[in-house]
Amino acid sequence: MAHIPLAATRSVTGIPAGRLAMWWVLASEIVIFGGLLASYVMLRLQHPEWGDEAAHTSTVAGAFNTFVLLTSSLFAVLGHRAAEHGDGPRAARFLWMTVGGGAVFMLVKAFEYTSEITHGYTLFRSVFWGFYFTTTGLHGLHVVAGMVAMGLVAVGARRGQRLHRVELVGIYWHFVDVVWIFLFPLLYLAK
Amino acid sequence: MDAGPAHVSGTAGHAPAHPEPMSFWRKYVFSTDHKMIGMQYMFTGIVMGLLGGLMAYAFRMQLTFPGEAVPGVGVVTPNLYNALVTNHGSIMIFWFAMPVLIAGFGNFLIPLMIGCDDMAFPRINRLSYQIFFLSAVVILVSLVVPGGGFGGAWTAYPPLSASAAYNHTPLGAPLWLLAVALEFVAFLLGGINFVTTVMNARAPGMGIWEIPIVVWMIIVASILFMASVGPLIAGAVLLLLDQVVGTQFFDPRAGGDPLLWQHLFWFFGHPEVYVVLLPALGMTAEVMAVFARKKLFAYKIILYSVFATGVLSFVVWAHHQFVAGIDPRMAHVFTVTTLLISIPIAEVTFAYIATLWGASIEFRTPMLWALSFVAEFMIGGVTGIFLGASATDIYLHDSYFVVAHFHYTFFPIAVIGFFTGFTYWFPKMFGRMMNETLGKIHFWGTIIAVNFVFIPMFITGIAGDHRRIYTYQLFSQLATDGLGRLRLVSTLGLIVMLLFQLVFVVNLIVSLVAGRRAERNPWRANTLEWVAPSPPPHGNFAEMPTVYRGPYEYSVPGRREDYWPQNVPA
Amino acid sequence: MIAYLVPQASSYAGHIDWLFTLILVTVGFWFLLAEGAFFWLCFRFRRRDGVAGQYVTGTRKEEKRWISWPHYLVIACDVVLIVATVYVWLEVKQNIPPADERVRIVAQQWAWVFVHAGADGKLGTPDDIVTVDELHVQLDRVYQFELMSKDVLHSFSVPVFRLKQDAVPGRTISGWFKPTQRGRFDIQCAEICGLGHALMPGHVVIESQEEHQAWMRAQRT
Amino acid sequence: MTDTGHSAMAGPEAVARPHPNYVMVWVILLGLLVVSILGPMMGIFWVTLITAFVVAVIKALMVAAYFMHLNIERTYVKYLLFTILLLMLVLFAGVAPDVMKRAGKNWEHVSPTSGAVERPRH
Repeated sequence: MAHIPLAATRSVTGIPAGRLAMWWVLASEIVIFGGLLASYVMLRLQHPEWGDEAAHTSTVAGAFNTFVLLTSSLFAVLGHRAAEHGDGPRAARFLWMTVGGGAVFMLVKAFEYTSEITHGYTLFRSVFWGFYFTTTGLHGLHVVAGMVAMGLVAVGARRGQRLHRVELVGIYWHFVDVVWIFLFPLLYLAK
Repeated sequence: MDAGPAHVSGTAGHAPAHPEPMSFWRKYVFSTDHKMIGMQYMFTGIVMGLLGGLMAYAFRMQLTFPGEAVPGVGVVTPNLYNALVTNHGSIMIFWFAMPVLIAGFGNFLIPLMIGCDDMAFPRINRLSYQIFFLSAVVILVSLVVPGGGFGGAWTAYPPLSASAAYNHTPLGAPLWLLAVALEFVAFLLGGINFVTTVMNARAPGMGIWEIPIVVWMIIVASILFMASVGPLIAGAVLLLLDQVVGTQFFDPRAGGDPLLWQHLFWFFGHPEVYVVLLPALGMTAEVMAVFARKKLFAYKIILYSVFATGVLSFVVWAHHQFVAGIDPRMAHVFTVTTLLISIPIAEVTFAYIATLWGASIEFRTPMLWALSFVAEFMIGGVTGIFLGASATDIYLHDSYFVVAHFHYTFFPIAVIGFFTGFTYWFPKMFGRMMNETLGKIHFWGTIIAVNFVFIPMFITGIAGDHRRIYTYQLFSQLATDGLGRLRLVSTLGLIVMLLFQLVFVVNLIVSLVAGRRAERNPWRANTLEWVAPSPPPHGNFAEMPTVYRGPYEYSVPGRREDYWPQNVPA
Repeated sequence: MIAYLVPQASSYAGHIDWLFTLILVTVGFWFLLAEGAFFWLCFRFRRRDGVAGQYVTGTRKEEKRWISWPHYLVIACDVVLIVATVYVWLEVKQNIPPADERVRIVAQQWAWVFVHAGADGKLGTPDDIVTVDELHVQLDRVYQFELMSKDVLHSFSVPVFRLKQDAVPGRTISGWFKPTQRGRFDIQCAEICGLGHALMPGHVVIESQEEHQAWMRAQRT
Repeated sequence: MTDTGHSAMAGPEAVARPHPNYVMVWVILLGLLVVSILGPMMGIFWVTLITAFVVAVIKALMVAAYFMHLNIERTYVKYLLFTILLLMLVLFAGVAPDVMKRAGKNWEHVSPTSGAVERPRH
């Protein structure tokens, strides 16, 4: 396996390299989602009539998904606590539960998409739906990426390896959660 | 990868750190070593840069001799002309300036200069290069697909860029955008790596004011890049969907907004100028201090000015859009911020000039390049004021004045900056010295020729030549003999300049094969990379250095030597 | 300064040229000063045997003066330039004077369509005169234009007027000009608009009152 | 971040940080979620705005503080993220005058159906 460069072990800032890098990843993610959401908000304010389009999003599904993501975030942070106490298998269990939460989220999203598309609310119907599918789609990609990363970390954590990664993947997952916390009112609640 | 803890590898002298043989692929292609990745970036960038230069040759010839077959290229049609102009710009910025200055020198220098063995995340570093390489392949493919390369300018303003019905490049446009997006991802990964490494992995004793200025500037540039590129990545996703799937984010007929893209683009596009400027500025400072045998004048003022420039660079972007249909009242805001940004940049320039006071300047090739950077960049800097002032920009916008202005910034940045760094660190990279005579011939040829390329453009621009127009034959006021002669001077200057690059290629090959062996510290410099052997082995240092002082302690009174390396205890 | 190369044919052309000259003088001063100091220092402090470099940190107050004084001077210059710029911009782009005449300019790939208001001075009436690639205006009248685009971005650029304005599809952008010199001058598209970007030259024909009336009569028949 | 391979690198302050009661945080978040759903149902603009968006900000801050542990992270990470958010505000402020409205100083939107654009006469 890879050797560890000295560079990765130094910690002049007091924050380990992995976590420091994760914060920078989030900083660059914030501007990506920030730019996208700022664009959406401006165009939404330019087009009050989009409220009629937004009326066709399913608040119930959105609310349920918010609940699912919040709960999965709880599992992620409990996994982090377990990892900090050195309990790899327990951390792995929590991580798998988080992955399960992500899977439920994506499943609900899939049903939503199907229902919307069959009712004619496709990407092309209006710019609102364009933004709806683009933002939730980009967010969904992040969820899937987080699930994959979490699964990989969980496999290692079960054997007690690289437990510090549990926290990193958790931070990422919470960020994905936070993005959804803003997407939910922007797309589902504002009608 | 390589087994064994890296930080104990390497012995004194030139013995390679890893006696076990590495396969060619492991060593040169799939390496995780920061130096090799830096070289990969740099040489990919050089190849792309030469390609970009040849593109300039093709479209300048068309402009000077409209409709006639260009030797070696053939007839340049409007379609091809637009594609060449667009891709010349894109390639020179995204595939030459950025990979060479930030990724190339950044990768090579950062671990060496902060006294470390590698980047914090070597495999992410390798992934970054691989994505970058993929992006370079995609941009080249986009030039030869049916329909031709994308021709909507590097700014890719929709609706022209959003629909094949308008731009007639159904494959070229999405591939171009995809290549740009991939390139951004590569540099995001690289930037995160750089910043984390410098924040966390500095040698013991290296506080933030002992960091060499080039490292500082690469870090500030990386942060600027990371903080500004996000909206454009989001915009690129939207535009790609517009192009490929048929959404209408930027289509005004369906409620989209073309101006939104311009804002997203320039919110990144302007900081991007500083992203490539800062590394070049940093390398110039390093070289000037060494060959002037002087401490850098007011190191902290330079840094504070650079921070101020970085912050201000986020609030000036709409000066590219003064006549684009933005609210005229906003133009005042952006005029003020734009002219304000001249203050910190002027301060940096003053500090560089002041560094020469009381110096003992040795005019070696790297120093000539560094000095020419300052001299040429000033032209680009002062002409920017004309464009930052909204009212004069009404007239000069999208004219050749703009072209001349930003080439007087980008040429010093990308080309002069590259040669400054390359000739200076060549001994460290390859363990051999470059040929001084060939280097000076190359320098003078390039520098004299480049002024012949761009000074006439200021005049043709003021006379009304607009950009991206493949022939002026239809414009009675522009199809005059006088302007034609000025365009001819530009084109001849370009050809001469390109020919002089052959001298560089010859010098590169000759020096690589038969150059004089370089000792560890041929320039008697202070920074840590000169403590490592030339070229540094995997793991860089036989013994990890500790830092005792700042990087610019030259000609310190009372010392026998006129330099005082950072790692030598008092 | 610009007038040596391009004639001034609008009321505000002179003001833009004046601002250009002002900036040229200001930055020219700095440019010559900086380059002069730079080359002199390069020559004066070239390497000579037995002369070592001096140890100057640039941190003492009397040394920092070399940066701080020019720094304040730069700020002063900036303030002057900003004030002058704001003044000219207000006139050219922001405040549109009461219009004598109206004209609608529609850009498309790759032609200019000009809708002259005709005798009644109103757009959208039957006496509108529509021309392609040729704009006819009368001397010393304030024209207010409405600029639109049918497809992609274009830019309405009349060098002799010192006027440039992008045409954005989906928007009507207003502006003004007042021609001050008779003649026939180029209109260019200044925003890349596809294959025919170089192939959409327009002309502005600036006529005296009699000539303009005659042209309008000729159009009506 | 797959390259940092071992836990020995974790800084001195990584061991045994105090953990808040995560379940409690989660319950509060769910309570806020209910508020954010019920609020907009009243159909009053200001109530919608506050319950949907202000509550979203509170929820995000809670997740960031307690789940991402920003409350005990080094201060400059907070500053970093805050600066980045501020930058998005700058973007919004600079773009909004042109994109958020349908008309502004010297420009207005043309409705695509208004027929304002005329065919050229050739």
